Amino acid sequence: MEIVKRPHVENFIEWAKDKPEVVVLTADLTNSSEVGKWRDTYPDRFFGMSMAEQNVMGFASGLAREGYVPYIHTFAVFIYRRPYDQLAMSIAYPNLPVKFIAFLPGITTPGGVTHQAIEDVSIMRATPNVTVVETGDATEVESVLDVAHAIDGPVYVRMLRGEVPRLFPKDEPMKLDEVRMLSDGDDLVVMTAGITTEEAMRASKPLADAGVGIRHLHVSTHKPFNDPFILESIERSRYGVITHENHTIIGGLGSAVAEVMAEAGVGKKLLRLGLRDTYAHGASRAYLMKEYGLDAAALVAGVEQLTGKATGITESDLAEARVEATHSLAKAEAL
Amino acid sequence: MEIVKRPHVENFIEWAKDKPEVVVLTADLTNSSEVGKWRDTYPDRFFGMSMAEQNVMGFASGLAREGYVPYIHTFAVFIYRRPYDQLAMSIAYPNLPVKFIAFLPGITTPGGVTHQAIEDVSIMRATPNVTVVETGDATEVESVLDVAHAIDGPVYVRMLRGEVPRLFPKDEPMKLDEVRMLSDGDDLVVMTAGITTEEAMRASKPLADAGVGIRHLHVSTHKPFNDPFILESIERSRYGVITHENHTIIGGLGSAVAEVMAEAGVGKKLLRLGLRDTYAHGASRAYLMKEYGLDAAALVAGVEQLTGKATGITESDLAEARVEATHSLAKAEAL
Amino acid sequence: MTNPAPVGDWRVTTQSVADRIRTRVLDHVLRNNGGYMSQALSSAEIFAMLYTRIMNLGESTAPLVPRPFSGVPGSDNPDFFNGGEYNGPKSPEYDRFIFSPAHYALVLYTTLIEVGRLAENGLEQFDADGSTVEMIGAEHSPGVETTTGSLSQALSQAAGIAIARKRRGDTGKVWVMMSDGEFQEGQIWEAMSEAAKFDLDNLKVIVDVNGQQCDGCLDAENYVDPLTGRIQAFGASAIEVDGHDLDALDAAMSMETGKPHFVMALTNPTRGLPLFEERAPLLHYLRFVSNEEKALYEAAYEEMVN
Amino acid sequence: MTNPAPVGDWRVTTQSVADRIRTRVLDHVLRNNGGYMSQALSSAEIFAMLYTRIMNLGESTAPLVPRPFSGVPGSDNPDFFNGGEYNGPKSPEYDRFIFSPAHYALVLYTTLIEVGRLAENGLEQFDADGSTVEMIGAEHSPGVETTTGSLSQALSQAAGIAIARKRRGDTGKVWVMMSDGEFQEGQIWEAMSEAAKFDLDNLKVIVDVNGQQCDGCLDAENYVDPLTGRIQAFGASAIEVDGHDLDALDAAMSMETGKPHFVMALTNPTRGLPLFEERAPLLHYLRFVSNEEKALYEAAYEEMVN
Ligand SMILES: Cc1ncc(C[n+]2csc(CCOP(=O)(O)OP(=O)(O)O)c2C)c(N)n1
Ligand SMILES: Cc1ncc(C[n+]2csc(CCOP(=O)(O)OP(=O)(O)O)c2C)c(N)n1
Ligand SMILES: [Mg+2]
Ligand SMILES: [Mg+2]
Repeated sequence: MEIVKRPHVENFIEWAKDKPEVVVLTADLTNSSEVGKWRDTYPDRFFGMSMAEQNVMGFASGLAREGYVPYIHTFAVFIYRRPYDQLAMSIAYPNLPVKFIAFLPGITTPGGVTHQAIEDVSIMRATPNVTVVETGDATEVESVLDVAHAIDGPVYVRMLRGEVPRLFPKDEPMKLDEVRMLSDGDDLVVMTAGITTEEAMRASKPLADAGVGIRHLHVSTHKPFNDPFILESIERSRYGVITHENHTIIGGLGSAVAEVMAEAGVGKKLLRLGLRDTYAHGASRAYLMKEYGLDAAALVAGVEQLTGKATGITESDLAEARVEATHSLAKAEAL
Repeated sequence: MEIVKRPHVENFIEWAKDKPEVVVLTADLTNSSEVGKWRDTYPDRFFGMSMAEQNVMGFASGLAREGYVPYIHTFAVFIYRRPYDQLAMSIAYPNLPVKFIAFLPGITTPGGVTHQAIEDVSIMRATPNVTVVETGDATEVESVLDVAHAIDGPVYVRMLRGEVPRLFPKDEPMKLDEVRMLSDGDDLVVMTAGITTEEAMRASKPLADAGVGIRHLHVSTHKPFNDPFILESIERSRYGVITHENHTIIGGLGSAVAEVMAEAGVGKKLLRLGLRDTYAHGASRAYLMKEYGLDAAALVAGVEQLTGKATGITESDLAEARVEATHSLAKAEAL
Repeated sequence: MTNPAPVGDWRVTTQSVADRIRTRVLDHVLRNNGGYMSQALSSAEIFAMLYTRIMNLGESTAPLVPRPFSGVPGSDNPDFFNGGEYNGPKSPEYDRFIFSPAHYALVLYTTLIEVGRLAENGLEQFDADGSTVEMIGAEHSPGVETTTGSLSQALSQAAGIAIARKRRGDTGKVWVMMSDGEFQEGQIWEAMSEAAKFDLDNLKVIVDVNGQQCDGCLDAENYVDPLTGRIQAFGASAIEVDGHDLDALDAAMSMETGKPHFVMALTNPTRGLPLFEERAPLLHYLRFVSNEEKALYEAAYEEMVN
Repeated sequence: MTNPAPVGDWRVTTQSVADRIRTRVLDHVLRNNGGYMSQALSSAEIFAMLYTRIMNLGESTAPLVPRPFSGVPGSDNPDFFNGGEYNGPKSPEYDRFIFSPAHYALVLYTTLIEVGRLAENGLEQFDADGSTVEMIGAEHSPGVETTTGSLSQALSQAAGIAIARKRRGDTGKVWVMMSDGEFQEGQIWEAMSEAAKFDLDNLKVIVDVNGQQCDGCLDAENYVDPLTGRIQAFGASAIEVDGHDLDALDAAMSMETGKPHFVMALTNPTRGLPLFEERAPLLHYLRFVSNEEKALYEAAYEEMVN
């Protein structure tokens, strides 16, 4: 698996070259949000704001009303927690084209409870007019900008930084409201987003070897959530569906899937894996993924729970499983 | 139907009499939050704070750490929007006993988008440690204080003010995580909370007359959401369940029910009625209930959609339907 | 003004607009059995100055008779229109008006009527179902460009507009009208500090310092008196004036200070309606308690218009 | 201090604690190849003063060796413990310590070690998996009573504690340690205004004015210089002192002003480690770029301890 170092840094510079309307606002986290070089490249399109996030939202709304497209770069928690009212009333209500580049989703930081965005998808999904997307690899980090820019309104992007795996080929960019099928099988649907996708990819082969067929769908769009392939996949599964998210299980991916299932009256079971309605604490990502059941082993345990069958898969089977960039499988039906 | 004028005013004064630990904080909306007389009665337990809601949360957290039980009274939007970060980090994370008395839920105010709390249940449900309850009548306005006070942690209360109907007998107080069955029937489950309950009560009789049997469950607890009667009711229904909420359909009651259904793999249909992922505007409550499908007529239309049968019920049938305070029906099985 | 201004003088026009704001709002409050009265009494001269003397606005591009509500903004709603159209086209040389204390909407609508930007019967739509003439203005409401009913957000919004206009070289200013209670919210101080840091000298703010908020009087010693000093300490310029004195307002509002500029208009929330003083300190919203009381206000109204 | 203090003088103890904070933090940063270094250099005297001279604290009631993480607070978690136990029991006569800039945690832990409230090997748990000695302290971390990593929330929390203590008649004070960047958040100004309004003279704040934040230097002209004046304008008392001068700190921290009181300790973020100046203006977090660079810091460390 290729590991890409800071894919956003150069890509965003290149991408913004011919887009004079794009401006960047930070709130005293410029380098931590990987736009230090962007600032040096386009100093006149960069607003280095103070640590005063409420005001950043207002500034961005004003710039957006004047024709600019502000890309706010900071940690996720400082986008939807501290300035939620301003995000909602100054930006979401008027449907202004402000793009929130939200770093440190879920437990991807050792910064502890105050830095871990564990309920952002719930809150942004509940906020009208906001499109909610999440990057799962370097290809999505690179292609999410086009997705966000094309939308007439605010977009919340769960962004990855630092060392990011490339799971999807460069020529398969993120597409709005389209899931990627990464493996196929008849027993279960597994739905992941962001950092749990790599975990599920790690589990796919051992599970297949153990005779469990998984249809693995990678989700990059939390809202809208209308890809018909989701429902079709769940309907044809033998045992149902597992959602596996780097987020509380209330209001995020698991709930979005539950809504789709209940509205359609699908009589399959849903198992929601993720943070079980709890805040977390500061530790390494690997440690927290294990502690809160976000890793491949937790997914395997979930599969065993839903199928009622032991797989015999061990931690070392999972550790050895190599993850390679995968082309999305052709979908069962053309969509 | 009895209409009770400002049930909270006197009840809260009486209730707080022997509870010296109870203090009240407001943020320049004292009379609008029906605690002007409380202030005059217990001036030394009252903190009239400025319009600075972030600081109110912090003050309340400090008072709570010192053994007081702060009851913050203001409009709902000024509890979960402006000071969300403070609510989450200063109060919810440490699980402090701060009670949020949140007025103007949903479209119960002509104040427009900035005053209408349409996504509060979603946000509070996603916030760990917070219990979320909603009052639906004068009896619940009166009894919610005991419910909130008994909980070791923060409680968010969707509160009614002004003229409030008494739908439930005085001797049937709100109970945490217990639904009330207000009518019974085999075709459909209808679940309501807050102001939609009266609407469903209005529709029950005409629906029964039209041959549609409704099991009407009134919900006063959004979180926790574990009353087994919910799932049992949905499972035994012929056509499924309708949720009818004064709130966006993303993340609130409808989603909570979807989660329960999908986890259990119930093959029934859910129809979520409420604000269809939109902000509203300023107008009278009746007008907005009609516009956004929160009234009895919208529920009847939903019933027709889910059952696939016309009922022949007209607006005037609904207008004429009298709503009387109802004892909860004995539940099918003892719980 | 000690001497009455000569006919043809701007002061005559401006004062008469202010006077008519007061009477029309009182008339409205009488008809509706309640309303935001004190705000009109305190800010009549402020709005009259803005719309007749200070702001450089083009002709309204909106219909005189307010359009009904046509849905909230959204990518799927092409019918949405913005209330800022009542303040004329957006153009480099024109000023912009950002209206902050949304509960002052009645005063704004009334001003638009008095300056011919809104039909007289526009007020009949006030707080009516399906109307844009909302009690708490939002950005579809006449004269309202941004949504500010959750108070104290406008200054940041206006600063964002001002910085964009500065970059573009627009000569027009961005005028913000604020209430004194709004300075209790922390966001204001964030906005102020940043507006000063970015040298937004095209940002002009007029504040109705009426010493009032919902719970009654603002604390004079701890809040109202120090307010101007606080603003100065945050890097903006601020000057206190009698908010009912047109010449004083004119001078203060015309100053170029090279900084974001705040005119602190010290006002009287019962100005022109001394009867209302009896209600002090609770002046935020007037609701008649009896027919007798209402009759007194009716009599006062007759006196004002005659 | 011009003359070295005589042995037995409190200044000797306090300064040696400060010096040891600097060296221990540098040692830690060298071992871990990075860390919050500038904060220790700027605030060493502040923490030393608080813990050896100013705060009236009881004995720690927490174990010397930090307990592992035992879950987040919640009604279903009886095992949760509060890091404030390191500051001794809560009792009417004792002071309370509220720690605001949570990223200064390394400095706080080190201080606890130097004053004997935490075992030396406690730092081995720093940022380790399953430990409470978190990089960004939370309320289970040694010495940390409230959760403040989302900056600028502590002042309001402390004010709530202070008002409760005042009502109860406690004689102990509430001490808050803050960083200068925190005053950019609006919440601080809300808290300040209210603390002054409620006459919270038992609220004492010491601020590390190191002129630094994540993006580099704080704007001296528009932000740092006016800060003290802003605080005074908001109704608190504020006094600037040399944050490395123990006598000056002592005098300023001991003042009784009848108001919430802010001691603005003007500090140097490279104090005691001049080598670090080369990194200016980006001093927020030290990460070595090469082995050669690290060797220079190692040499500096040797010089400091010998
Ligand atoms: C963020 C926010 N908090 C609370 C309110 C409720 N509110 C509406 S007007 C008002 C008083 C504000 O003071 P001011 O505008 O000076 O009052 P006035 O002079 O009109 O009496 C309050 C608290 C609000 N609209 N927004
Ligand atoms: C509300 C909030 N916004 C942003 C951050 C990210 N952050 C952590 S430290 C810091 C700089 C704060 O300034 P200061 O404490 O003075 O920095 P230092 O002197 O330590 O360099 C920022 C922006 C935060 N922790 N909380
Ligand atoms: Mg006022
Ligand atoms: Mg600093």
